Amino acid sequence: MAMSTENTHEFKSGSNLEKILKAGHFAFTGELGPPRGANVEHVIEKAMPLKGMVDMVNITDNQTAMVRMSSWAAALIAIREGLEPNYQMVCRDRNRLAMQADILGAYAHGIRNILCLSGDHQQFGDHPNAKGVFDIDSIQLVAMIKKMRDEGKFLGGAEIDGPPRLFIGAAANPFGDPFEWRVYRLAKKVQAGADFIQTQCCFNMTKMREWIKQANDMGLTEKTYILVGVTPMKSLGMAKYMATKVPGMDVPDEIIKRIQGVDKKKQADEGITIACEQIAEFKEMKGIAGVHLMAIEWEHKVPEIAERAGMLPRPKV
Amino acid sequence: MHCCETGNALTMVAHMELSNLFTADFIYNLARGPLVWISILICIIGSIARTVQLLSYTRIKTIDPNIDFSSIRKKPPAAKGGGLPEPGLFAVLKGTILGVSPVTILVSLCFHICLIIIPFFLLAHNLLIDDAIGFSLFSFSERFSDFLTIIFLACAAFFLFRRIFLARMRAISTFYDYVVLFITVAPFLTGFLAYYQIFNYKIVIILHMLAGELMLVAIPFTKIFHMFFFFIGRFMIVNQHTMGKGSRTW
Amino acid sequence: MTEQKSAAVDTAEVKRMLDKHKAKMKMSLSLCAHCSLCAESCFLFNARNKDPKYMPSYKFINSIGKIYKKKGKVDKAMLEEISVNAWKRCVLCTRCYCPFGIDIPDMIALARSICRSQGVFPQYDE
Amino acid sequence: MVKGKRKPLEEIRAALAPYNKVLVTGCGGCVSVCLAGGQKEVNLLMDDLKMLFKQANTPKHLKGYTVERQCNRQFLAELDELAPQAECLVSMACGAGVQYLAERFPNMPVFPAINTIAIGVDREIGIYEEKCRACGECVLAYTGGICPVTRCAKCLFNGPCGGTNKGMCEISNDIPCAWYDIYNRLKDQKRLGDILKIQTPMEWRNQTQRTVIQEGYEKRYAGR
Repeated sequence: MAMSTENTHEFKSGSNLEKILKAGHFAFTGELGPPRGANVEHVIEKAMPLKGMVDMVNITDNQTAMVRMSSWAAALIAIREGLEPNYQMVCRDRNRLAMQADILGAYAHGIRNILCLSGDHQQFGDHPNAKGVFDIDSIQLVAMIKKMRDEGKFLGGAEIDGPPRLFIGAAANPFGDPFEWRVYRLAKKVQAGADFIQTQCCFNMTKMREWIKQANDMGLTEKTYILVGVTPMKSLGMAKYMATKVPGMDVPDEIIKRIQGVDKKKQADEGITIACEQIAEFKEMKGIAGVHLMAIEWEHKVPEIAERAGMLPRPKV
Repeated sequence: MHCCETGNALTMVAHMELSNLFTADFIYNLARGPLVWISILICIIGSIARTVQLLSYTRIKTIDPNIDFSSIRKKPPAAKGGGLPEPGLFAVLKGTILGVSPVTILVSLCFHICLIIIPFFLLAHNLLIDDAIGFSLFSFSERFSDFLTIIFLACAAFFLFRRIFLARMRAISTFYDYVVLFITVAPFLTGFLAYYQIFNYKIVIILHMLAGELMLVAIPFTKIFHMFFFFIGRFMIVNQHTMGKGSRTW
Repeated sequence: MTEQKSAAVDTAEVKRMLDKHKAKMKMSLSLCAHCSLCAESCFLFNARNKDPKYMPSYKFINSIGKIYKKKGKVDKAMLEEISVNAWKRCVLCTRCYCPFGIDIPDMIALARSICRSQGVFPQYDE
Repeated sequence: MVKGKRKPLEEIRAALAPYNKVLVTGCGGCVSVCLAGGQKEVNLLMDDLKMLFKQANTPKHLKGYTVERQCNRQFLAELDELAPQAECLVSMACGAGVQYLAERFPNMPVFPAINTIAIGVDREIGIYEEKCRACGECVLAYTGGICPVTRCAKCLFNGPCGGTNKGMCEISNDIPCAWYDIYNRLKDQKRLGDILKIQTPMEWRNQTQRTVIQEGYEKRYAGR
């Protein structure tokens, strides 16, 4: 992660993702969930298939409000294994002090990307009666990190001795309602200082096209890089679960019908096919800068998907 | 000196013959002499006694020792201050009782001021006081006293009409309230009549003296005591509307 | 005490409660000039079309004043009647203004306590 | 007003086990209105406790007394005579009342019989709904009169999270999404501009004990 001085001036963070996006390449990012334990082998095992296949890997932060190895710690292992991590940070578990402290620590250890999220509500997880912090929200978190980086100041106003130069990401869900508000929420995140956006898993292409069109019309896609979330369905059961049980997820009937239409053994394959078709469309779509592949508990399939989607080899910048 | 005068008057009463007891002259002398002193004494001693009694019902108020005033001073207690301009005099008045019932308050103010100053600074009274103790206060001109008395009677009439015609007053009025008003107004009304020599002067002046003495006696023992209670209640006993720093509590 | 549920009023208990607060109560009742200047300071009076029955002085004269006048010898019906003045017409916000500084809310609170002691109190679920 | 709910009987019973003379104090204020701690509830609780203790063959001397408001020193004073006669006090007031009662009788054990739930409204007869968390820095002006601190499970200040589910909150299909409602109300009022601005981090003011002195009374307490 050693940068030349020139590079750090040219780039906001100098992260691999930033360079790829700046160079105009179509980005391809992946995801890695830290283990529910201190099992380092488990992280390495999940990291291996991603190596060389993606530009950056999101390291989730107590995903679905279940206790896991902390995001920054797993991110450090990922760096060791030759991956560029995207440190996810949720507002649920930390107040503004802890957040800023962790940001400084993460940067000090070579983490260059961060994704700001509200976080799933604690009620979903394994500690439902925990006190959710939610001291600041995700947009305020984006603005806080921008202030730390660009002004060299803490949220409270004091000078930072060595500001963290991070590439700031935010999430967007074009499918949550009210739909007409979603592009404005994107605008707020961009205004707050989001350098890149990763969207919720996209299945409803109609809505995605409409949302991107709105974002293009508002000039948002020129100010930020939008990476669309793509999740390959592993089975009919997963498709149905996503459609009904996961909040904010929008799975149209035709997707379910398509998976239902093939033999049970070929459902996974059909899922990947659908994902690849989507990626193909996104590559051509104006305003989309890349794809974020969320192969949930399917890390070993990433090379196959990357290959079939024509994402390989990844450009070196 | 008081005792001496009173003593003489009593001796005089003792030596009178029974047949003279209820003649106008007798009552006149009685009302002019001993009854004045007796009623003044009752008024002063009674008022002091009742004030002492009232204060004995109260005790020194202590502020809750658990309030941490230092922490309150250090930071704004609630949200950030607004920076509004200071309200004008009119706006301040609007929230007070003067703003809510201006007529009643102004009338009441006139009524009470007249009530206090007329008897003390009336020429006729001061002549009598000078006669009795060889010293008197300064006196208003007779015309001015007359004017004040008319104002006083007008205010009293206002009170009477208020009590009769206002629904909220009727709701809480009792016969006693009319009696108190009568006791207060009677000396002034009779004094006014006596000055203009309307009706039989002698009877009116006797009634005037008796009315005045009745009022003096009534002060400590009726609602009229509110003239003292006002100062105790509003200045000494702490409450929501204390003026200044009340130091006592019930 | 509250556990009492009989219909009869324990007048001795009422008398005892009256005596406990006699000084302040007697002073307040005897010195109220019945001037009605407290009327506008009551938000309920203003909200109820300036009905004199919502005047602070009316409420305290017709609650604790009544009990005092009867020297505690009140019956259930009278307490029910008093409870209207003490609860339904007063929320004990303690904002009323008396030119003489009479503590009207405290008087009404005392009337409430006496009513409570005899099992007369508002039932919010009725 | 403050809304409360009575604690489970067993919890109260366990707390009182070591004491023989108990004074149950009710509060005629808010908790009386939400049918949790008024005079009627004092009577009910005493009946229940008496039966429990009788069944366990450990009869106790229980007394009940309801004051107008336990959050007021003047009204609490009514207990001065009664309280010391008991061995412990049970307070059926909200948390504020319990603490003020305990402060008045610092040598006596005081047990709460109510869980203080919320500052809320009477949605229906017998249905109370939380409306305010007393954060001390009201934002309702730009959120269409809908409180994101109280109603949004994630306490968001800048719009709905990605979890909105057909106008419902991600944590339950029965809970309406606060921001969905805020959006719709402001849209109807043509005030969406209010939430397009980024709301800066909240200055939480409920992290230390707060005290308010009315301006009109500042002079009275000046110099203390």
